[in-house]
Amino acid sequence: MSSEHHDDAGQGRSAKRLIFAAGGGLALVAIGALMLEAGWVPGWISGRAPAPDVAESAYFQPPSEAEIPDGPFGEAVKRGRDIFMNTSTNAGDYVGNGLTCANCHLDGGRQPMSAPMWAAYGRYPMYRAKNDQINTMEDRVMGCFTFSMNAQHSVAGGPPPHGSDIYRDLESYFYWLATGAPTNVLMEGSGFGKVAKTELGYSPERGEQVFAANCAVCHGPDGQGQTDANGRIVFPPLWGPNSYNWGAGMARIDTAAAFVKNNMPLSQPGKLTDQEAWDVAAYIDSHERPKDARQGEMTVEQTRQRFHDGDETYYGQQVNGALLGVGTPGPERPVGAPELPIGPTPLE
Amino acid sequence: MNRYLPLVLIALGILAFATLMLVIAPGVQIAQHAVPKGLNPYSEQESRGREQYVSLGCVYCHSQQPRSPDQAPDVERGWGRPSVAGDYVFDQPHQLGTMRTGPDLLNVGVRLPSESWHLTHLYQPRAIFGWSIMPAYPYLFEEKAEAGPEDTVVVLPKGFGPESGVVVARQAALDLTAYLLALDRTYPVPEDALRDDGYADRESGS
Amino acid sequence: MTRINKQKPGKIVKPGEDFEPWESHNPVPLPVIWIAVALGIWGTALLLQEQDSKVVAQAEREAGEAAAHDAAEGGAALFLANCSTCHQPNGAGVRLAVPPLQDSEFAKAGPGVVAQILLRGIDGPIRVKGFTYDGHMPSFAEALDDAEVAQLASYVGARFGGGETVLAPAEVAQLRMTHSGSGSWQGGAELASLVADLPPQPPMPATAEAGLDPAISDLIFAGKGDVWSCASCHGGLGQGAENTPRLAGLSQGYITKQLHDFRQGERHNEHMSFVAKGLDDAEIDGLAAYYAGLRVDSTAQPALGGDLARGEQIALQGDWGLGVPACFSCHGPSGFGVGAEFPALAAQQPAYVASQLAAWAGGHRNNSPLGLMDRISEALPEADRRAVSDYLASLPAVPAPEPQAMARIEGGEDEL
Amino acid sequence: MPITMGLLLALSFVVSLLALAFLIWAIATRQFALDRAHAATVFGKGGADGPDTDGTHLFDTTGIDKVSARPVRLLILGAIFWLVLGSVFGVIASLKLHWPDWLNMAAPLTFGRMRALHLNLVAYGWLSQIGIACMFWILPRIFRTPLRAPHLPVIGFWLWNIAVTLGALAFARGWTDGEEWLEFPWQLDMLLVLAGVFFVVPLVKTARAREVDHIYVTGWYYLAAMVWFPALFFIANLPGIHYGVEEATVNWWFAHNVLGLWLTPLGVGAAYYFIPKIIGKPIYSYSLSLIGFWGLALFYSQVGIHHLIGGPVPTWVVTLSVVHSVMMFIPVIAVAINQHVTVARNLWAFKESLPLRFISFGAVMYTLASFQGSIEALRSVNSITHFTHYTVGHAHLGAYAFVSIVMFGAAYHIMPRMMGREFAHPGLIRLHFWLVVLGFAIYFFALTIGGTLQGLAMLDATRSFAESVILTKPYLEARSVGGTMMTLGHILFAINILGILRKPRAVAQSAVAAE
Repeated sequence: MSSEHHDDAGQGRSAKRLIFAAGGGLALVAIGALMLEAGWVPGWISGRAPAPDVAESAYFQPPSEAEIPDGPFGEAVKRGRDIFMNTSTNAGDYVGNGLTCANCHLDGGRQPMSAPMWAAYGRYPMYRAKNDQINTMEDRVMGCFTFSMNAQHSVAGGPPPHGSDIYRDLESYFYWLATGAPTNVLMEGSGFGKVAKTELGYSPERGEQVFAANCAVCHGPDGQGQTDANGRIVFPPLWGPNSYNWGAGMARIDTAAAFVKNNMPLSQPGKLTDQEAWDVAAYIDSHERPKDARQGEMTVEQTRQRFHDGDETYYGQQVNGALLGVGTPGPERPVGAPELPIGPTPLE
Repeated sequence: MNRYLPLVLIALGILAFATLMLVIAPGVQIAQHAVPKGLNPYSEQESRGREQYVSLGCVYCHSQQPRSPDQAPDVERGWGRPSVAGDYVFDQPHQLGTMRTGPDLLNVGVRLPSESWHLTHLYQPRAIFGWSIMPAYPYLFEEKAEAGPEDTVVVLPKGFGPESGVVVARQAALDLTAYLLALDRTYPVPEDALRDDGYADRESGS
Repeated sequence: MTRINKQKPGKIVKPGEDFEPWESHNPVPLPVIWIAVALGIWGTALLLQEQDSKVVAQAEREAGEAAAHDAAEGGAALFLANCSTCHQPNGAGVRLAVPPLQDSEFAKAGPGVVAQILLRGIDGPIRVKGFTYDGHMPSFAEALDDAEVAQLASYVGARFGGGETVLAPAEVAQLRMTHSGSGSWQGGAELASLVADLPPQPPMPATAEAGLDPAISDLIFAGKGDVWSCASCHGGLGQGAENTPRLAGLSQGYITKQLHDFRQGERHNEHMSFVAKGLDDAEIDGLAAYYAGLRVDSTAQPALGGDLARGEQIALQGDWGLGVPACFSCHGPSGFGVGAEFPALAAQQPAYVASQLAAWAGGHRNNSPLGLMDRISEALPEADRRAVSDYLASLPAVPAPEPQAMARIEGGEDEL
Repeated sequence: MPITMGLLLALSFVVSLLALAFLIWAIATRQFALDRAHAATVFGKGGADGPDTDGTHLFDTTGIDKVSARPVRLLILGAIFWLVLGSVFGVIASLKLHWPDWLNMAAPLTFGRMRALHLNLVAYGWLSQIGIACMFWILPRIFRTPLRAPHLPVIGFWLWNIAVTLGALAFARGWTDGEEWLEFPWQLDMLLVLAGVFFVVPLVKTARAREVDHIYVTGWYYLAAMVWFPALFFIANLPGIHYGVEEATVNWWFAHNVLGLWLTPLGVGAAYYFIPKIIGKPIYSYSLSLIGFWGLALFYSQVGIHHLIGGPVPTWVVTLSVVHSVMMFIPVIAVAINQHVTVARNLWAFKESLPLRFISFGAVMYTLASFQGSIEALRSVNSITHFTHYTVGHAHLGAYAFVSIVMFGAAYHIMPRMMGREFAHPGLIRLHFWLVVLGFAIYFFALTIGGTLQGLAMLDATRSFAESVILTKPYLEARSVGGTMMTLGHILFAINILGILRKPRAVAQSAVAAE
């Protein structure tokens, strides 16, 4: 009898332990499931996608389009944005090729490492060796029109004159993009960045292969870009008469290499190695393009000595037996000039 | 508890209450909604095909109830918008299903509108999908030396058909295919349509 | 079994056969009560919480309904949503590509003319303000209803033409009747009948009416021994449905490449591999040419519950924080497609687009040049993939391009 | 409309909660409590003065058992026949999922029909019949009185088996009502209902003539199940009134209640009887029995629509079912404590008695299946498991590992007592136990893991549907292995039972042929 009692007690204890262990385990599972249901479980356990982080970028965040204020200033910002995005239409008289500002200043001048306008705005006025003087933002943009937009072939034959509303509107846009940005500071992500020089140097021959493998799909095997069905330029031409001229920053191989390295192919920045970036930049900038707008009556050699001395450029050099810098032939009519009317001519 | 009648009566009462909640109340609610515009009754052939679908037990592997994008990526698989109660008014017996051993079929007529595709697939799913575990339905077809003028010949890649001659569809296969092609609930539904919206606030809440 | 009725000390007592079960009277353990109370509270809370779900979902469905008919209210919003990607927010167009609306002869002709252009689209050269344009404008007959066309046309007429006429929806309905089934306006030459005092318009280029090869036609509409017909899945007009893609208006180069990829296993899809293996090169070329030249209105509608505003943002601006550029920066500013590598996206079936984005993200499709779409799709969250697919489905169909319009920019040509 | 529906929803849950609260209050204030005198009546009117200290009570059962023996024997035999046939169909269906081109020459052999045959034969042929057999064995015993009208269940048996046979033939011909759990053509359903009457009437008569005042807990489950199931079955099978989504709600209200208000009471009731019976100790707590039983009635009756989570049914019905599914924790915990504590305090009996091994394994599986079921009904979990093989695993955890295995034990317990002789080869029983337990473990884990992976694949848009099919293949193969082991176990079970039915010392192998 007594031993049976003893047995019972011992069994009672082990039974209790068993029940508590099993019951506790089940309870934990149940509580876990209820927590999952309530969404109290961290995402890395539940596998539910966490809410996307906004603005995790290390770079300055410019305001979004939706934040453009109402009123006259907002209108100016919008005009500036329209010029920036669609330069050949909205400042058409001063654009002598097929490019727009946003071709190189990606995401409407917002993208870090593609010379974002929020970083540039606060740095002017600034001394530039290019023209050996203090440049205001207006001077700087005027340079863009002159060289990158090849204004010499435009209807006006040159950049917008000082004081033009085009500058006001563009600067309003830049100013707005730089809302909250520090002034007088070289900001992270400004310019196109730099690519370290490589041991091999650069070679257009190697670059041709890089180009065929990585660039031709968009910019075409001949580098002349592509249009949509309406003839609207989707991928800009990289050389030839419809591209930037020899005076543009992008015609310098180091600048082009940095842009390519940090921005191309679109959506895959950094895909190319430094070597490939140098090579492909060399390939692109070893093609003929419109002449340097500053050349005037000078020879190519004189221009080279005066404006391109020491630059990483093929300007004024012989490549494949031809002198580069002579320029592509100018158009019969300025780019964008009205066509000849059809049939009997009404007054335009 | 020591009385028999109260026990049984209370037990029945509870069941009656559950019936009210789970069967009668939703039934009344569903009945209040009009037949959606864009949903048509099955034609005679489609009804015959539906009988085939039911009798072959397709429902044991194929659901007919796309879920909402808040819950599962059914729309992205082309299975159609989340279904609502009104989509099924002509369905008897219902074939909502509880398994997706195969894909959802509520909108298969839109997603795969080709009769000849379905005939191939019914004759031998593995002619198209090497990995498929769906049964083949050879008895819905017959082999002939040469197709008659009325016959629908099944498109088959080499190695899946008979050595010589052609495979033609029997009426049952054509009916079943007609039903599958009639499965189309892509018309828009009113915003008060009935369905389980219990997942809706999860996305917006996070 | 043995019956042991008597207890033996020290031994386990086996029950007798006569024992019948009964219940002892231990109290309910307290934890059971706690659990019951806790679950009761949880259940009540859940019920209260889920009451909101229905409201949210109804709002979503309502938004979907509205989106299907375009949420934009009023001419200005309709203009921004439907016209501004091409004609630009300021109506200036794009030099040498998209005609301006500001002060254009057609806007000045009043909302009636504008409405007729909106309803039919344009497909031929047109001269506006002294410049000739290729003139490929989609029809908005499917995308906009009568009231919307009326509002939009009145707005365009007033803002860019300076007129004051207001068009009534009933008049649009009338116009819709008149023009139903007429196809696109054949350039400015045909439009000249609508507008008095129009400066001379360029003539329509003579298009060689290339007859469809009967063999290709058979392939499309009847199939052959080991291949289903194209039309049986992609529809008689190549319009597609759900995750079967729209083919009409995709470029010839793109279709050819995809069929080759299916045939060689570079792109994976059981149905299409089955078909492509039964096609020879000539057949592929013939099919591609046929579908590239088809002009069909959109049959796609937003259907994935995506956020259209977010989709528009991704398509037009991209999300550079995610490393995603605008769709249109490669596929063309109106989603019309560019060259052989960047297919038209406008009016593509949303389930198809979403399924392809998902396939890229999951590594099931990998025939995108440079892996461009692989990277981009991976970066897009699921909701964004649906959003952008739905947005693209809301766009009017691409007018199929003529071969010469696909040419690259010809440097130094006269018109530049 | 939303307000009315919200109110309705709240009302329903509040009613359930209030009922539960009332129950707990009643228990706490000893409204239900049996005092010593009450308890005395439990043990027979003419019986002892009270429970003996060792819990052994004497009364004569021989007369009682003799009356019920014939229907019980017939029902067990019928059940075993359908069990073997049903499991063979189950194995064929399982094999077809990974050998899709096997046995494919005729429509009756296609997967869809094999699966329907399997489900209905085991549900109506095996589980229901063996459960009813237990009722006829147990109820007269706990009522201390012989079965009344014992010839009626024999007629019921024949009607029932004719209905199931005709149902099987109807499926093979493709004649089906087309809804899961309700496949039998409704004409045959009505035959089943008629057969049910022949079962219910004698039991009700017996209950009315009982010799005890108090009804033991098993009796509650059985008596309730006897009124629940016919009502359910009749409403769900009424032809012509259900359509579309309303039909789907009826379908799942029925299908889940078949499990909850029919198979579960059969299994739980049997476990409640046989566990203390074999151990010889009373059940742990009468109060917990009350919570377990009424909780089951209150909550289980409203869980069915969790089969349509995310489907085209009104949100509130789904939510209602989800909440009630989770509330099922309460009665399940109550039953679990009651049964498992009794077993755990007497682990020796587990080693001694083979039938107890089956029954208590089954009882533990009931706890697990219910826990799993409650959790599976949560929306977040359901999104993964719904539409996958996981659900099939869960269904077998409930219907097989719980009900079937309890029933194996019950049959092993009943047969020697009914026949008055022992099993010739207890080793075969042991083998049966290990075959079904191991077979089931393989089956269950394969489907649970495979189903979860399948569900995760289906939730991920970046994975193709094909992936969700391909990745399940090895698990489906494992499932066939497990299923085959279980079927072998069933054949052993049949051999054992048939063996004891024959003359003593009969050779087991020939027993099969003889029957």
